Amino acid sequence: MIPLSWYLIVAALLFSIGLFGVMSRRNAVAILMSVELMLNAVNINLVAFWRYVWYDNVDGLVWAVFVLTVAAAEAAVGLALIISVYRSRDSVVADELDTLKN
Amino acid sequence: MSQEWQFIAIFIVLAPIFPAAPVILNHLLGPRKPNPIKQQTYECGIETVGDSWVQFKVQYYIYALVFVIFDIEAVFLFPIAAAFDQLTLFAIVEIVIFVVLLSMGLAYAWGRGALEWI
Amino acid sequence: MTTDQVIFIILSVITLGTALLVVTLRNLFHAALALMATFLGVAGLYVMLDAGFLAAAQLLVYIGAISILLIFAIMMTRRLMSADEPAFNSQVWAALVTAVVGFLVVLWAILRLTGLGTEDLSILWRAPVDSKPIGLDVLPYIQNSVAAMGQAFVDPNGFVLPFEIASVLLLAGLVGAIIVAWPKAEDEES
Amino acid sequence: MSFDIVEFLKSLVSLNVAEYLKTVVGDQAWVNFVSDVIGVVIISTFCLLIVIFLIWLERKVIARMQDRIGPNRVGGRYGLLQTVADVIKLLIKEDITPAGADKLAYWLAPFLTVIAALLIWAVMPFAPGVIGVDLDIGVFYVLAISSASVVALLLAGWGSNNKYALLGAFRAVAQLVSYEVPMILSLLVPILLARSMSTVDIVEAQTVPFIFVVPLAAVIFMISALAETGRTPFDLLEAESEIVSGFHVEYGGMKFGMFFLAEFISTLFMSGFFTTMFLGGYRLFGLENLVIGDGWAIGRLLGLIIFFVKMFAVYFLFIWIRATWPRVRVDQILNFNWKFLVPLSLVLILAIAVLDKVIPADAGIYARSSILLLANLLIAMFAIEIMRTVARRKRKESSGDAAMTIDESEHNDVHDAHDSHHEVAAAH
Repeated sequence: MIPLSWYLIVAALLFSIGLFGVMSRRNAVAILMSVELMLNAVNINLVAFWRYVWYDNVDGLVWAVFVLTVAAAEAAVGLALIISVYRSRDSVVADELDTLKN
Repeated sequence: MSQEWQFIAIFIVLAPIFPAAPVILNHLLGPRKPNPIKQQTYECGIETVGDSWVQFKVQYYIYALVFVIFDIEAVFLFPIAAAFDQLTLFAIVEIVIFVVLLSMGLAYAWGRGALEWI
Repeated sequence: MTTDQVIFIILSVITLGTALLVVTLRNLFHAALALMATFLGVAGLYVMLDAGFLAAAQLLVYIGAISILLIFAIMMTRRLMSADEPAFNSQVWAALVTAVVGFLVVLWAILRLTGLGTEDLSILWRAPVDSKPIGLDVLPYIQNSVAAMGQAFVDPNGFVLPFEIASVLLLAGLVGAIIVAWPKAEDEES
Repeated sequence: MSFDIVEFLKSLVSLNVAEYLKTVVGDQAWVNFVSDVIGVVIISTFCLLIVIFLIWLERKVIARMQDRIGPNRVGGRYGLLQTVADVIKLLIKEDITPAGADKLAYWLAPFLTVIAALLIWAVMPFAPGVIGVDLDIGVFYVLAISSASVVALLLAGWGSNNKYALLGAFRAVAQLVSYEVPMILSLLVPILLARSMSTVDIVEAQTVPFIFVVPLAAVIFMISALAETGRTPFDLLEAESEIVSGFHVEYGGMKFGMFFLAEFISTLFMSGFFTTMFLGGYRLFGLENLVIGDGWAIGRLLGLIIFFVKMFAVYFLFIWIRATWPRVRVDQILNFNWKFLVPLSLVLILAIAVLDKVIPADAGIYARSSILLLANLLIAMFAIEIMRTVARRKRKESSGDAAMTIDESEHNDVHDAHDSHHEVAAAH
């Protein structure tokens, strides 16, 4: 038997790891990967709550699929932006992309 | 965990053995006389210039992009197809709208010439 | 400890360990590989939660599609990320503190979970319900959660609006990504 | 229940030994576990051993089609042991890791391809009740697992640290992800008709085999299966003359053998999957339910034989195509996919969905099937007509500069063959 809290704690840890990655990585692709980790953590929570609390309908699963969709769209556009920025600025280090500063 | 996935779990655990056995056997049986020439990258005979890095065309990325969109479409459409008996005609109209909207993405990529090779 | 618990712990260790690799590895390609292992671990957790369809969708979308996009992007932007560059920016310690504090806050929130419509926190520590909670209507199709999902997507009282918005989002994402990624005329000349 | 030899023989004939032994030993958790392990081992070893036969078959058949003899030395005049000799040769090759390779990716790739190729067999229904596991998301599971093999190609290409390997991997991935789209869409059609993703349910739904109901979907699936397994005419994955050999150029010995193995396993899987989805799997006029005497259910055994006959017939078709058709150029492959197959399958899936809902539920199975068949043929006719018009216009355009048509086209072909070299050269 696995209690619900185990899943929630694993998801929280995964989310924190992703948060750390988003804040600390220099490479934009790595930041995007960390965002994917955070989205996955969210999905674990959705499915866990579905299974343990709201097993009588499928809302949790459906929302998890929508999160998947958003993650895919985000990755597609984000990576396109990174490729485009790389082409014009020759850099994918997030700190150096400061055209809009000042 | 439901009973039926137990089989898949066992399969995933055991499956690596089957490719590993011949590769390990190969590692044990084969001779081992490495030398720098032998380990060179197999390209044109002369030593490789630079990294294997090549400036790849954005084309490859576009193909993968369109593929991602249709992959997500599959995630939506497969359960719908499995539930086809319970659907109303209204639902069919929604599906048509959904598919047509995604096809517009394909049409845009096509019209823009993003699907042309080279 | 039951078999289920052992499997769960192995899966979580894989998931979290590879997630740590994702955020720390300097070699981006290896980080992407670790990310795939994380996705696999999460898919395993979905299977443990009886969401087999979502596990397969995770494999199809994340490993089959998003990872490939990531690897393509890594390969296309690789030249300037040589191996001896630092992986982290200057605020790595601040990030670490934020992540730890964030985790502790979430942990605190989990342990006094509210909003489930019940004050009874034992739900955190007991086995999942296999039958429906008493007093709720069970939908007739709940035996097959996949078909139920399919129906929910197109149910006028269900998720039809998010479903259509998802297609608009995907369309916008595709068009936007092509516009952004497509080389402009002046780039091609240089 | 005690062990009874007659009952045991009966269960042996009817291919449910596991169920029988469970009734003898009792249905405990460890019994299930052991029977699952045995099932996994049987499926996997079957896949590995059949490849030895498949390679021999392919060489022999292609040789006959090309008016040669084929393997005829090792193992009698039919060269039956030729593949065994090849395997031994691969086993005693030196195990080389090229300098500068990314060791993790280089070593992981061959394992990943074989694991993915094996795992998809778990949901293949060989005979009634003879299946690894009947998942309720069977078809989706197959798609999910086989999409992981794309990653393996990228790993191989990247890990080898070789321009040709990386180039080959990129091309292969572009081809595989492109053809996954029509494959997914064409598989939606049988699912829609069977109202289930389970492979067993799909076989059971085929009172009329789906190839006679939706032949267009079957053709689209066949084409994309050819492309997914990288076989002629879509064998750019290993175009020796263009990109040396593609993504596995740096592999040798058994690691190369693993790629080879995975290719044959997945080709056979695609034949079996085609059989399951469109040819009615193990079903043939109710023969699969035959029971003679008191409880000698030989139907399952017959079902197994029927399945294998159908599967190998499809496999023979694969070989035939390989022996007949030349390789297609990479731009043609991708254009054909995105500008013909994908739109066609989108139209098909929408048409089938609407029609299936519009046809009244009380229409008999044969009426329903023939309406769908008619719709399929109409769509196919329109598609071919559009293709012909476009091709005619293209020809007219190119004959504008008529003087150099022949010369030019020949010249173009040569030019294309060297394209990859230009790409590499441009990068320097």
